[in-house]
Amino acid sequence: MLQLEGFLQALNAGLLLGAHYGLMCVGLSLIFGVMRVINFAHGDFMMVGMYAAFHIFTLLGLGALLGEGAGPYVAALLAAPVLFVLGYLAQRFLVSRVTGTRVGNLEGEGHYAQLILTLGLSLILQSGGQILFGSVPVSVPSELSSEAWELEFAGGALVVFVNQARAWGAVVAVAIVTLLVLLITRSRTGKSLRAAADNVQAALYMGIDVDRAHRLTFGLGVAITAVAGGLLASSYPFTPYVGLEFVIIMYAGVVLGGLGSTVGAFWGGLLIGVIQQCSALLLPTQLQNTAIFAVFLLVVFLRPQGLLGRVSERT
Amino acid sequence: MQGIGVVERGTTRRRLMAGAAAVAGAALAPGSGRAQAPGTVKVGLLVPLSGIYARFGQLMRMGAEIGVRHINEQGGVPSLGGAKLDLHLFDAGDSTEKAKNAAQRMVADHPDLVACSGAYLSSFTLSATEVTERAELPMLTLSYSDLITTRGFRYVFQTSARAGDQAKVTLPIMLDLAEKATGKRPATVAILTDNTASSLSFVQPIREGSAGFGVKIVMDETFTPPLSDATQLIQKVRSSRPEMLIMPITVISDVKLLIEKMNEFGLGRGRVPTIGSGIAMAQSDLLQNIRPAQMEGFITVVGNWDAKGQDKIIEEFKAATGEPWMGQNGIATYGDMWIMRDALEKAGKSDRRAVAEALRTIDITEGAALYYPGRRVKFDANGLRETAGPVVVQWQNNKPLTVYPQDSAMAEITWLKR
Amino acid sequence: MLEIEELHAGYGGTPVLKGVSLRVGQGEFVAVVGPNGAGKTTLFKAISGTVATRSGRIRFQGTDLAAVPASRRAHLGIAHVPEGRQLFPSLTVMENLEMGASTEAGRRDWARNLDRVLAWFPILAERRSQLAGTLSGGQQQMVAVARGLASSPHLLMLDEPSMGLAPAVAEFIFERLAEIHREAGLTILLVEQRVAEALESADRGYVLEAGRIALEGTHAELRRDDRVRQAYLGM
Amino acid sequence: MFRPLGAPRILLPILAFCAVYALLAVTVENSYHQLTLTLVPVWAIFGLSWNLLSGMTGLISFGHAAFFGLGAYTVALLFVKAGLTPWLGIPVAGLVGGLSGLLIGLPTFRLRGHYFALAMLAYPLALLNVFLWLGYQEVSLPLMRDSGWAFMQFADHRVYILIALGLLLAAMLAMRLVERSRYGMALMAIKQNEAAAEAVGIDTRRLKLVTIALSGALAGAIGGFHAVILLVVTPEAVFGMLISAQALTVAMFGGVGTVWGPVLGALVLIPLGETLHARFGAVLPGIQGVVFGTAIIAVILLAPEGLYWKAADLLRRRRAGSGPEAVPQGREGPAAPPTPAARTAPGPEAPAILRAEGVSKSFGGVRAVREVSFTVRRGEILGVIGPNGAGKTTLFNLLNGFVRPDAGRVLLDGRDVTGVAPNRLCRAGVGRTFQVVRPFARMSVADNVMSGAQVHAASAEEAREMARRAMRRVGLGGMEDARAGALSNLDLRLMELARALAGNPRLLLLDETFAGLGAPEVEQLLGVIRGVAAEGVTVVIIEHTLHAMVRLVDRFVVLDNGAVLAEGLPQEVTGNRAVVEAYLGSKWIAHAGD
Repeated sequence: MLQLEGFLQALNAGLLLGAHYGLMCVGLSLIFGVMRVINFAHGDFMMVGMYAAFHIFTLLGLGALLGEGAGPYVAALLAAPVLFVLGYLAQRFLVSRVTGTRVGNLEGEGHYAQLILTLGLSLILQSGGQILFGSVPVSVPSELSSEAWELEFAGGALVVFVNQARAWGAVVAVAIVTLLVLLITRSRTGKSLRAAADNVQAALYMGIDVDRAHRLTFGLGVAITAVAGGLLASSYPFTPYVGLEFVIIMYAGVVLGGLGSTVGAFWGGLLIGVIQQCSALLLPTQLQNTAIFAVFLLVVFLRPQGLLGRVSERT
Repeated sequence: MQGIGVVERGTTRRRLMAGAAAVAGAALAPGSGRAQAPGTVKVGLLVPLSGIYARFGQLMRMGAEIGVRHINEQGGVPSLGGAKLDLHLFDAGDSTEKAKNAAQRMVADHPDLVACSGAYLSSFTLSATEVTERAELPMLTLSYSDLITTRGFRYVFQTSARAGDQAKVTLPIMLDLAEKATGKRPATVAILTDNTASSLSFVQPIREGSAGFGVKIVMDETFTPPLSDATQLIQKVRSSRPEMLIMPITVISDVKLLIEKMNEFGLGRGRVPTIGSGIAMAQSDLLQNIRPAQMEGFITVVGNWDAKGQDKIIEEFKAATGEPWMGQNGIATYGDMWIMRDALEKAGKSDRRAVAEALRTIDITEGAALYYPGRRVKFDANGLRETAGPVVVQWQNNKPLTVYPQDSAMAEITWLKR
Repeated sequence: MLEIEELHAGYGGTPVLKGVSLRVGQGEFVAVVGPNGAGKTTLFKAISGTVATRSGRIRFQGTDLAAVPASRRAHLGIAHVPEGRQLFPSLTVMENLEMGASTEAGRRDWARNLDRVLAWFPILAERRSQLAGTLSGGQQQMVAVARGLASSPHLLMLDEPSMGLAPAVAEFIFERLAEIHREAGLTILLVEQRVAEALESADRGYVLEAGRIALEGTHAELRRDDRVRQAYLGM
Repeated sequence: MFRPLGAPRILLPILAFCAVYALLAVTVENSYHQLTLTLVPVWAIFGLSWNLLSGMTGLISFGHAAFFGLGAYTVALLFVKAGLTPWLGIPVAGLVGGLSGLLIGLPTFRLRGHYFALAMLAYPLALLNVFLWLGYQEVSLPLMRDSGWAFMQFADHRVYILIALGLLLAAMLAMRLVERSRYGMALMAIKQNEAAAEAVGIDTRRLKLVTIALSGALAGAIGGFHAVILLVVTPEAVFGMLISAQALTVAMFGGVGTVWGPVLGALVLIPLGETLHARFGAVLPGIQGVVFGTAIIAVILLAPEGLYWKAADLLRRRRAGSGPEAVPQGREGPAAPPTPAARTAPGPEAPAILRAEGVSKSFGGVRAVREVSFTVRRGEILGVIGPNGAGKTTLFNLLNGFVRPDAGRVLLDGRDVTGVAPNRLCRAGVGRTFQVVRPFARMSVADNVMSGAQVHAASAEEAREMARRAMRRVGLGGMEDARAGALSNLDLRLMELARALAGNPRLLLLDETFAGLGAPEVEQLLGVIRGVAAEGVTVVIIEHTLHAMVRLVDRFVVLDNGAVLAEGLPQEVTGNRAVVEAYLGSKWIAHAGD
């Protein structure tokens, strides 16, 4: 009974956390899918998103206005437009110079330049973050972060605690992923993003402004991950250097789901959350991240296109 | 601060290469053009000021700067004609390589430094002391790692008790206290620790000697920080039902996750008496991240803390920094400045070897000694402060207060009854 | 409608087009034929802006295209149906057509265009929600042509629409093209390897060889030309 | 650039650089500057190690810290646990790095592109957690006061600089030799086009494994040396993501795929980072990172391929503008070789060299090749023609092993070679060219051609000689030193042909060799191919149009829609109604009587 309880508890924690990871991964995957850019700075953009949520919460007095229950979620959502603009500008002035149609003649199709550029960007965001935000860890105050719904089974012999902050966060994450999927499958803009991802040249022939599509994508990808960061910001103290802790998870999730598959990235992230939390049932807790990498490598070797990826990468 | 912190200068200019133009504006740092006054003695502080550990370095810097100001206001070093201390800061950054580079920079560019303090993280201290040892520059440190004073070094002086020793001293005290409060001596203990070097050294004597302490370990979990979720760890605590939990944690985010999860599971606020190690569980930063009420009753064992009789300094520190209390990092570097002063006073000359020799032979219970638990400064042959014992801090009424040792205690320790 | 003067273009260090001049009049159907690697596809790419022009001029309805970025050229009324179809494989047939209608005119005339292309290619109505990547080659080509038409173009450029298709399917496509040209009065520029079909439907033709126009004339003239017969059959 | 190994022009700059560096280093008194001067070669070597794998094969590794960290721990643990001096520990670290390279490479080379890069990321991070779990949070190398030299602990830090520099010199020379060797050529070939590399007989999988092992060994050794410098080893400091990033950064900043890239990168970035840190770290913590990041971005926007290539391109442009030396050397003679000995087409009785029997292949439901059977006779020139999309290239891929048929067999000299790897077929005497020629633009023609000779030659010398001979056979004699990027279309085709010929194949598969050529150029190439055939090489050539082919080939196989439509002598085929229809359409036939 105790073991079952432990398993259910770990599964529940894994699913809730995994939904947050999934949302993060979706943002990164969107950028990768459309632009084929490995964004090393993605975790740092998320960090900026977390600070944006924190300062929005404090400056707008959301705690007093909406309470510490709903306030943090509103703050997380409001961080999205801020980060969208930041991502849009970063793409417009920096990343676009080493991506898209300009890099045809470069060695490795500009991948080298993209990597270095986003590494530089990552450094600037981290260090600039320290100057702007300081190095004291902060988190968005939430009255839910230590509240749980206690689900009793077997007449109270088995209790599963469902953390309220994480549960609502997971609900928001799923809602956003759903909205995003609707956006990219139903709206004209979303379809043109997918078209640009499928075939840049053909998209140009259709009169789709691919550069604009890339700016939108980068902004949107960064904003989505920022919301995920904002959701975590109430249960996870962060500093300007927090990005590094999550960017690995994001890469693993995106590859697991299949590079370029938006929905796949969500499942990838969710799976990582579950593996991370459940691995401790079998392995030493210290190796929970090793377990992620092991499963990651295993899946990649057995199914190189990822769980939901298409058979071949675009050439 | 008041401009006491003087940045390095001189040779650095030559090193400025490609970045020179871009950073020219920032180069006009306060104090950088000031010549060293004749009656000053240079001391160093090597701590992380940038990167992931910057916060701790900032607190240490604050303490040291106030220490230097107090010393200089109170007449500097009398035996050197009232020479003033001149504090130089070095950024140990966020990696052992950067810490070592900074140490090398410190000894190379400042041959007239007589002593230094640092470097917060024990791995940084380990790599930095490799440099200071070879340069014969005495270095004071509060790092807990056992390795620091077991390498046969002669120029490193550890002011706090090593983590393993802290546990050995603390555990029986805690067990007695529990017995006194509840009438029953705890028989079961759970261990939940991160795998940083200091946490592991803290739990090691408990793991090895649980029988000697008369307790049984019912759960023993080690995790790699930072955690992303504490659910399954606390679930294990919940299902093993220990009478006492040993939980040394070093990362703030882990403290929040674990403590909040304990409260969520109904194990917080002393329901499961919890003893940590290190400052993460008592740092002022927690106030920005967790409701202090949730911390009530938690105990942590540290190397140094705000103590009885230091009210004036603490008040001044609080006023100058806006911090709610001083804490280990502030008080330790403050004290280190005083140790340096007392050693200089004893040495009678501004020379690093002489200062080191003075440190090896110093034995005082006044002056600097007031800022350390045990109230005595005397180092053994390995450089470990002999009377260094643990300081026990407990959250009471939303503040971490020193409850042990007796002569430092600002409050009575309490043991919440289950 | 389209005037090209002394066009030089290429990739990286290698020139491909070495001074091509060509005209397409309003309502004309013009074919360009030539061997692989002669520069036919490069010519199209230069017109739609994905290959840089080194020198020379391209004017479309009086506008010098040099100043128009690639993504705006479709909006001027140029529809490029690229070699190898180049559909958006992860989009459905309808979505591909919708992407074709990204231009202002295409959106305005969406309903009319859709009716028209579904009338010309009825199979697409059946396959409307199938992913374009899973269609057969012939169906894909129909989507590609229909996608081009969905933008309400003034000029339809087709790059080897018969490539890889069975003769019967290719013939079907050519018949449709002729029909479209007739019914809609659309100006068409076609690059083709199936010389006869191309010249049959076209009013005029050009022979492009090694980056230069080797020959031009009406379809009758070209069909009778020995060089064409020799070049394309080795007769 | 086409010179034997050890030529002063290649080695002198490296020796000069190291000499200057050493002179500079011994005059530096400041121990901090000495440390920085030690770290520059350390990170340069780490960058070189990354460059060997990623720069030369194009497989980007995000996980080089795995090797570095294992090396560091090897030295530290051997020292602490077994008292082994780093003098021996570092070579062992290299060994450990090399072995781990093999172990990591074996599964990971199944992945390509981004998947490879991201999978590599997982190894050091998994190892980081494992070393924490093992309890090696902090491993400190003991101070040996009395026997410093024996344990690589020197009072004078300049000794460290000299050791690091010695290692760098060795690494640079080794890398330069590798670059110039057949092995290096093969790596280049893989980077350019793995398929083409297979086709010239390179066992790409084995070679990649050797490379990752060498790269891992170098990274392991330098990781071990770094442990000696730092004296403390922690998992974060050696397996951390920033360590992997460091390798990427110095190499990409300086220039990928060249010996000088990582060296330049380290020379600029390490002192810059240190200076910024020293100057501003304590003043406005964080500003050093902002400036450093900005500097990196600024340089990469100006020189997206790194400093070295930017400088090299600028230099070449300037030289091209002023000096006469840039003008490519003239050919030795006319492009076409002297009129070949007359050859007669082998008759139907000639033995088969290659046979396809009922070969079929589908891709995602599309039947690209359907039950194709035909025979290539020894010594003949066979043309495979068909309209675009008829399945010609797929057929070639089936014939030389790139693609395994769904059904049917391929026989070489009567032996079943269905699905045999292209590199092995190449060794068995099958050469091949590709439709799209992708030369190493910055390399000389001779170096490009050499990649085709190297597996068949016993030494680099021999490979060079074979390349030279192949170039003469196609009429490129005297063009050895020309840059491949500056070649005309025809010369590129000839170079591709020479590359396939360099391995002295018995059977040559040519894929659309005439594409994009004008009539006079086609004539020239026809002559070359006839010459090759006259020497006894069997030639199968794919073409899209018929016109030049009718004058070249002995026999035709006509493909349409993936199946054989007709087979026979040129005049039979051109007169075949079905062929004419497939090419020109039924309308042509209708008008044929006009």
